[in-house]
Amino acid sequence: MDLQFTSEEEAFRLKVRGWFAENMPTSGLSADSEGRDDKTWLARAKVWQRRLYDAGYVALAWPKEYGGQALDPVRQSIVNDEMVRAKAPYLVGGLGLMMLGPTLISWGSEEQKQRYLPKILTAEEIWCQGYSEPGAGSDLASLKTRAEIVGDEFVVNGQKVWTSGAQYADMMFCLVRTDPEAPKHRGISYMLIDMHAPGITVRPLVQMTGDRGFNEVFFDNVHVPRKNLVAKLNEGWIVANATLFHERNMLGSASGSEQRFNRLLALAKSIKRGGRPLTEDPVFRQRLVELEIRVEAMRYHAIRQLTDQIRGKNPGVEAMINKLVGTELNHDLASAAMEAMGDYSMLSRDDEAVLDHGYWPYEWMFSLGLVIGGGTSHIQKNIIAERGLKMPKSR
Amino acid sequence: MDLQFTSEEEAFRLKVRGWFAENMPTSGLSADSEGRDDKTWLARAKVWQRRLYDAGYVALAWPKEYGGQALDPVRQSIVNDEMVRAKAPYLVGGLGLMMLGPTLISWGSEEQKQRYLPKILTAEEIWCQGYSEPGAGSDLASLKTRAEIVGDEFVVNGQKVWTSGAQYADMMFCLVRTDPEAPKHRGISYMLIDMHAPGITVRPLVQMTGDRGFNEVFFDNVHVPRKNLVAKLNEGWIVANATLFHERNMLGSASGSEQRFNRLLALAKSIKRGGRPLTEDPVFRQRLVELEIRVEAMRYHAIRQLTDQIRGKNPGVEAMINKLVGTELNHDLASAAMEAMGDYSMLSRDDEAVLDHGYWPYEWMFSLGLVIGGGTSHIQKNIIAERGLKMPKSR
Amino acid sequence: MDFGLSEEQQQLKESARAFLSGECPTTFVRKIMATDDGYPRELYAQIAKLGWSGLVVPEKFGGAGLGMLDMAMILEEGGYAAMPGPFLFSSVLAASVLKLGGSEQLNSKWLTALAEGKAIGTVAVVERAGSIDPVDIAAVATKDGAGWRLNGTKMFVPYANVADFIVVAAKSDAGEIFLFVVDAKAPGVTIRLLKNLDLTRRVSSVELKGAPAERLGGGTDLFAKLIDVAAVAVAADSLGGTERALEMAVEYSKVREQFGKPIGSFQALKHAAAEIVADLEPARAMLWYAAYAQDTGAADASRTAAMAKARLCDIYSRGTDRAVLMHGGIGFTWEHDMHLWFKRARFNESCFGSPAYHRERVAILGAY
Amino acid sequence: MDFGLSEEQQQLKESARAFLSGECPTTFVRKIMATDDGYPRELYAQIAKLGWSGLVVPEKFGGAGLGMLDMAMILEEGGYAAMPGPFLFSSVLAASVLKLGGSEQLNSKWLTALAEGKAIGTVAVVERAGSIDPVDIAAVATKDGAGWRLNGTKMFVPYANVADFIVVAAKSDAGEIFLFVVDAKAPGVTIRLLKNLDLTRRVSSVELKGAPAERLGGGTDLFAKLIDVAAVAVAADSLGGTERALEMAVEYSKVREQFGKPIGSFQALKHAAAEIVADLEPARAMLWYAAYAQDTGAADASRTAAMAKARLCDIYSRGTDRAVLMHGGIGFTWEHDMHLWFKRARFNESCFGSPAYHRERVAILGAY
Repeated sequence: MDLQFTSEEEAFRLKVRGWFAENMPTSGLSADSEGRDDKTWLARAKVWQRRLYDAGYVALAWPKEYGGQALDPVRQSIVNDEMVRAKAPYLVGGLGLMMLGPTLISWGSEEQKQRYLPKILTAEEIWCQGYSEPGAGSDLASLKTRAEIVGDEFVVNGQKVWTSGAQYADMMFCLVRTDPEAPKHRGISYMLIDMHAPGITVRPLVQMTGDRGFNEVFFDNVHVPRKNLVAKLNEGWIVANATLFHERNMLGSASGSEQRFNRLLALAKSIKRGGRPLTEDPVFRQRLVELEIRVEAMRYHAIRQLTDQIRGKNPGVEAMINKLVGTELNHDLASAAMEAMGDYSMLSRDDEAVLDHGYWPYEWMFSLGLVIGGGTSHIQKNIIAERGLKMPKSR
Repeated sequence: MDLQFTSEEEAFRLKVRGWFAENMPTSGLSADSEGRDDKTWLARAKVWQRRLYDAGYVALAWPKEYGGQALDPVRQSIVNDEMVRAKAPYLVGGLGLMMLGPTLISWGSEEQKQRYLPKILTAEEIWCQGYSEPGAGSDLASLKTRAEIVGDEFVVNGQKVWTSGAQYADMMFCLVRTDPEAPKHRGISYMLIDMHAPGITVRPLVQMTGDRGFNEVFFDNVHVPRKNLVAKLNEGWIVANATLFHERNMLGSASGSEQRFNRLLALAKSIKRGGRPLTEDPVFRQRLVELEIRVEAMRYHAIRQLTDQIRGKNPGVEAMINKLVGTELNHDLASAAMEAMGDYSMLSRDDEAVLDHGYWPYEWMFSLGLVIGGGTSHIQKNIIAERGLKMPKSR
Repeated sequence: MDFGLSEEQQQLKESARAFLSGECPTTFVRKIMATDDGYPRELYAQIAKLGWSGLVVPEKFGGAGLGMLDMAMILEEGGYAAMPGPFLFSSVLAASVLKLGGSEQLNSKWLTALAEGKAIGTVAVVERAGSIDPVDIAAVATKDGAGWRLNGTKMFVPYANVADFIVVAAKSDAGEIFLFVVDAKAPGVTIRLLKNLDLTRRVSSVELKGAPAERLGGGTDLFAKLIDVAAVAVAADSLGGTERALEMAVEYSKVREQFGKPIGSFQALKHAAAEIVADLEPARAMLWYAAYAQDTGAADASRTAAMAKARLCDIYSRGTDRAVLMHGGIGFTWEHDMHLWFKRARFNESCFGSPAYHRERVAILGAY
Repeated sequence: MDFGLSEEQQQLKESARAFLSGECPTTFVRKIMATDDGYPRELYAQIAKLGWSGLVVPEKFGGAGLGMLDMAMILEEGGYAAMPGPFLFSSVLAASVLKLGGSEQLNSKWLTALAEGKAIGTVAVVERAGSIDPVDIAAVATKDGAGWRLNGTKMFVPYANVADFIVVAAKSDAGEIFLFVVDAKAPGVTIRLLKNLDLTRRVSSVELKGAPAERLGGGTDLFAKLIDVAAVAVAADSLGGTERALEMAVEYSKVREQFGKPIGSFQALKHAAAEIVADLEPARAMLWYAAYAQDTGAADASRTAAMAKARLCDIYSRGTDRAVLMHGGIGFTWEHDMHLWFKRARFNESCFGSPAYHRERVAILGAY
C-alpha cells in the first residue's frame, strides 16, 4: 500500500487546482438547482464543459483516437477531486461521459465510436438515457417501447419516463423491445436515437421539489437508422447492465458525499443552540461523527476500487454496494442538516432567511429521489444478495 | 376515557399488594435463570402457583365451573401488575394458563374442560407445547409428526423441538399430521398428549446461554386416546392459530418490558462514567428516553387492548404487533444495559463482580431467543402485512 | 377503568374524516397551497359551523367546552387530510392559552370570536435561534401604564399572515417568561410571510417595535402549558399523517405491478409497511393518553406530551420517507400527493421542538 | 498511489486462513473454551513458528519487523476463526508498546521472548470504573530507587492468567499516565481469573500491592498509542468476525428450506445479508487505512483508529445479531457455532472503549 502520489501526479494536481482557480465560471452555473430548461444555462454549461475539455480535464482515460488521452485512472481521479474541491459545476454532458461513453468503448462499432465519442467530450452532443417506462421501473426488463424493423430503419413507438435532460438532449441511448415473442430479457435492443427526429415529444415531469428536470418522452413512429443499433439485435440487456453499472457508481460518488459532509459540518458549527455551536452538542456530535465515519469509509472504499481498476481486477461485490450506500448516505446527510437547522428547515430554498444558501431543502428531497432512481435500494439489495452472495433468486 | 380504577378495584389492588408482600417466596424461585430441571425447583414452583391460586390470584377471568372466578379482565390485569411490582417469580404452569387454557375454553369439549382446566390452575398438571419441528419452524404448517388412527387411539410418531418445560411437563398440547394427503394446512390435528406415556423421549437442548430449557421430544409409537383430540380431526390449524395468538401476546408482555426498563434505569444511575452517573451522559440519556417512550407506548397499547377486550371488540391489527414490538423492545433494553455496563458486560452472570446480579448477560441472549421463538420477527411482519394490511401473499 | 375512545369521540372522528374527505381532498389542498396566504376561508367557515373552532373554548365564550382528547380526533383527521390553514395554531393553541390565562374581558373579545370563526389567533415563540428553548427567547416586554409594550423579532410564526391576534412569548425585565396578546394590526407589528417548504403550512416573521400588548396570567407555567398542548397537537397531526402515508403506500403496492405481480407481494415492501404499523399503533395509545393527561391535569402530563411529540414526529418522518420509497419514482413527483405528507412530516418534526429536545425534557422531568 | 493489499499481504492472509481453518476449527475453539485458562499452548507454539508472534517485533529482537497492516491480515483471520488465546493482547499490544517504549535491556528480555513464543504479555488499562478513559485510571506508580512500585487494581485484563508480564497504565504522583512493565510472578501481583461471557476470551483482575515495575518511555503519548493500536486490532478482529457471521448465515440460508424453498430466496433474508455487506465493505477499506496510518504515522492515525473501532464494532454487533436471526432457532443453540461470534462481538464492542467513546474522540480530534 502506498497512498503517496508520485511527484508527477502531485505536479498535475497543482496544475489542475490552479486551472480551476482561474477558470471557474463565476455565475449562472454554480447552483445544482438552477432551471435546466433555460437556454442560457444550457449554452453556458456547454461552454464550460468545452473549456474543461480543451484544458485536457475531461475523460482523461478514454482512448486517444476518440479524443481522450489514454491516461491512467489516477489522473481522472485527481481531476474529480479537484472539481469537488473547487465546487465546480456538474458537467452537462455527464450522462454521455459517465454512462454511454464507457459503454460504447466496450460495445460500440468502430463507426459509432468515431461518430459519437468526440462530441460527447466536447458537449457538442448532449445525451439522455431512455430506460425506465411507466410500467417498467424496478422491473426494467418488462419495458414495452417497441422498435420494428422496416427496411433499413427501426420504427419506434412507446414511452419513456424519468428521462433527465431530455428537454435539451440531442441524443438518447435507449432500450427498446425488438422481439416481443422472446423471453423478456432476450427481446431487448440498445439503440441511439436522435432527439430531434420527428415523432418525439418531450413532456416535463415536475418533481416534488417543484422543479422540472425529469421528463416523459413519447415516440410516435420515430425512424431510427439501423446503424444506430449498439451490439447485436436483441442483445441489448447485457449492454444495458454494463451501462447501469456505470450509473450506479456515478450516483454513489464518494467525493460528492465528502463535500456534503463538509458543508453539513460547517452548517452545524454556524448554528447556535442554547448559546453553543451545535457541534458542541454531545448528541448531535455523535450523529455527525457517525456520518463522517460512513463518508470516510466510502472514500477509502472508492480509492480501493480505483486501485483495483488500475490493477485490472474485475469488480466484485464491493462495487455493487456503491449506489445503495452512497445515495442513502447522502440522504442521511441531508436529513441531519435539516434537523440541525431546527425551524429554519421550514423554509423553502428561495426565502431570504434560509440557511446555507438554500442548499439543504432541495438536497434533502433530491437525495431521496436518487435513493429511488437508478434502481431503488430494494433492487440494489436484491442484486447484492443474488449476484454478490449467490443467494437464490425468488422471482 | 377513564383511567381511574373504581374504589372496589383499588381495594382489590391493595389486598393483592399486601398478599404479595407477605407471601413472596424467599428463595429458590426468584431468578429467571435457575435450572428448571431441578426437582426441588419444580416442587417449589408448583407450591408457589398453588398458593397463588388458593389466594384467588390465578386466571381470575376463567369460568367458575372450571375453577375460575369469572371476574373481569381488569382484576386479572391488577394481579399481573402487582406480580410485576413484587418481582414475583413466573408461574411454572404459565403455558397451560396463558395458551392452552384459553384455547380449551374456546375449542375444547366439555369433558376436556372439566378434566384439564382445574389442574392447570392448581399446577397439578404442567403443560408444554408441541408445535415446532426440525423441518417446521417459520413454516409451521409443514410439520411431519404423524398421528395414525388405530382403533380408539392415535399412534404418534415423529419429533418436536424447542419444547420448553418438556423435561418436567405432565402433558403436551401438540400439533400432529393426521392426513398426509391433504393440503398442508388441512391435514393437521390438535391433540393432548400424556408426557408420561411410553415411547416419549425428552432430550434437552442447550441454549447459547449454556442453560437447558428447551428440549427435543421424540415420539415412538406413542398411544393417545381419541378423546384427547381438540376440535375436529384435521381442523387443528385453526385451533393452533388461536393458541399462537395467545403465545404472541404472552411473549410481548408490556409489564415485563416496564420492569426491565426500570431495572435498566437503576443500573444506569448506579454506573459512573467520568465521575458522573451514566444517566447524566447526554448521549445515553437520549437512548434511555427512546427506550422508555417505547415501553410507555406499549403499556398504553396494552391497556387499550384490555379495554377492547372488556368492550368485547375483536382484536385487529393492533394485536398482531405485540409479539414483534415487545420482544424486539426487550432485546433492545438488554443491549442498552450491556452497553451501559462497559467492560463489566464481559462477565458471565456467575462472576462475583458482575453487575445487577447477573441479570443482563442472560437476558441479552434470551431476549434474542424470544425475537426468534413463537414466530420470528420476519414472520410477524408478514402476518401484519398480509392479515392486518391485506397486502398480497407471496408464497 | 376504560382506555379507549368514547362513542362521541368515535363519532367526532368519523364525521371529521367524512367531512374532510368531501371538503378537503388533495385537489383542494393543492389549490390552497397555490394561494398566497394558504388560508381556506370558506372551509374554515364550515369548520366554525361544525363547532371545531370552539371545541375547546368554554361554553360561556360560545364554545363546546370539550378537551384535548376530543380535539385530538379532529387534529388526527386534519393530519390525515393534510388540512391547510391555521386550525391547530388558532383553535387549539391560541384558544388553550387564552382559556387558561386570559382575562374575562380579553376572552369575551378573542375567545368568543375564535369560537365563532370570526377571528384567527396564533402563537409566537421561536426567534432567530430557531428553537423553543426558553433561553433562546430574547423578546422583551416592558410595562407601560396598565399594559405592556413588546420589542423583538419572532420567527416562524404560523399563519401570522392571516391572524387577528398573536400570543407572544416574551421576557419581563426580571427575565421571566410571560405570554402576551398582541393585536396583529396594532402599530409596531410588522408581519412578513416567509417562503415555506411545506405548502400546507405558512409561517411568517413578526417584528415587534413597541407593540402594545396585554399580559396573560400564569407566567412561566402558562408558557410550559403552551408547549405541552402544542406537543400533543402536533403529535396528533403526525399520527393522522403517518396513517395516511401508510395507507397510500399500501394501496399503491396492491395495484402497482412489477415482475408480473403486485409489488405489495414483495417481502421488502411488506416489512416496511409492517414496521410502520408496529411504530404507529402503540404511539396512538400514547397519544390518547397524552391528550387525556392534558385534560385531567395528570402529574405526568408534561412528560407524556414530550414523549408523544418525540415519538410521533420520529415515526412520521421515518414513515413518510419509507412511504415515498415504497412508491418508487412516482412518489418523487409533484403530481403524486405523497410529497404533501413527506414535507408536512418535516414541518412537524421541528415545529415546537425537535424529538431530541423533547427527549431531553423527558429525562429532566423524569429526574434521570 | 496504490490502495490495496500487497501480494505478500494477500499471501499472509490466505495462509492464515488456511492454517486456522485446519488447526483452529470451531471444534478446537470449543475445546479451548472448555479449558480453565483458555490458552491453546500448542496452537501458539505453531503460531510462533509461523512468525506471527514476532510479526511486528523489530528484527534485532528476533521479529519480522512488519507493521500493523500486515498484522491486520492475521487479526482479521483470527477474528474469522474466533481464535482463542492472548494473541491480540500479547503479540500486538504488548509487543507494540514495548517496541516503542521499552529499554534495550527490557526488550532483549521480553520482546525477544515474545517473538520466540516463549513469553506472553498483556496490557492492563481498565479499572473498577470499567472504562478506558484516562480520568478513570487510579492506579498509582511511586518511584522506588531505580524502579517503580505500583498500587491499584486493574480489571478485565485479557489473559493475565497466563501472562508472563503485564503492561500496566498507572499515574505518577503528578497525575501523568505512564506505562509500566510488571512481571506477572512478582511479589505484590495477585491475579484472579474472572468468569467470561465470551469463552473465546479470558479476562482477569490484577491486584497490585507495591508490585515492582519498570517504566516505559513515552508517557501519555505511549498510552495514547496503545489505545490506537488496540482500536485498530480489535477492529480488524471484528472485520473478520463479521465476515464469518455473514458467511455462515448466507450458507445456511441456501440449504435451510421453509415454505418449499431455501430461506435465502426470501427478500427479508436477502436484504439483511445485503445490508451487512453494505456496512462491511467500506469499513474494510477504512480498516486498511487505519492500519496503514499506524505504520506511516499519518497525522490522522489516532482519529482513523477511533473511526475504525467505532464503526467495525457497531457493524460486528449488528451483524451478529442479524446473523443469529437469519438462522432462526438453531442460531440460539449452544450446539450451533453462531453464538461464538455473537458473544465475541459483544466483547469487542466494550474492549478498549465503546463506539460512543471513540466517536467522541473522533469529534475531539477533528476539532468539531
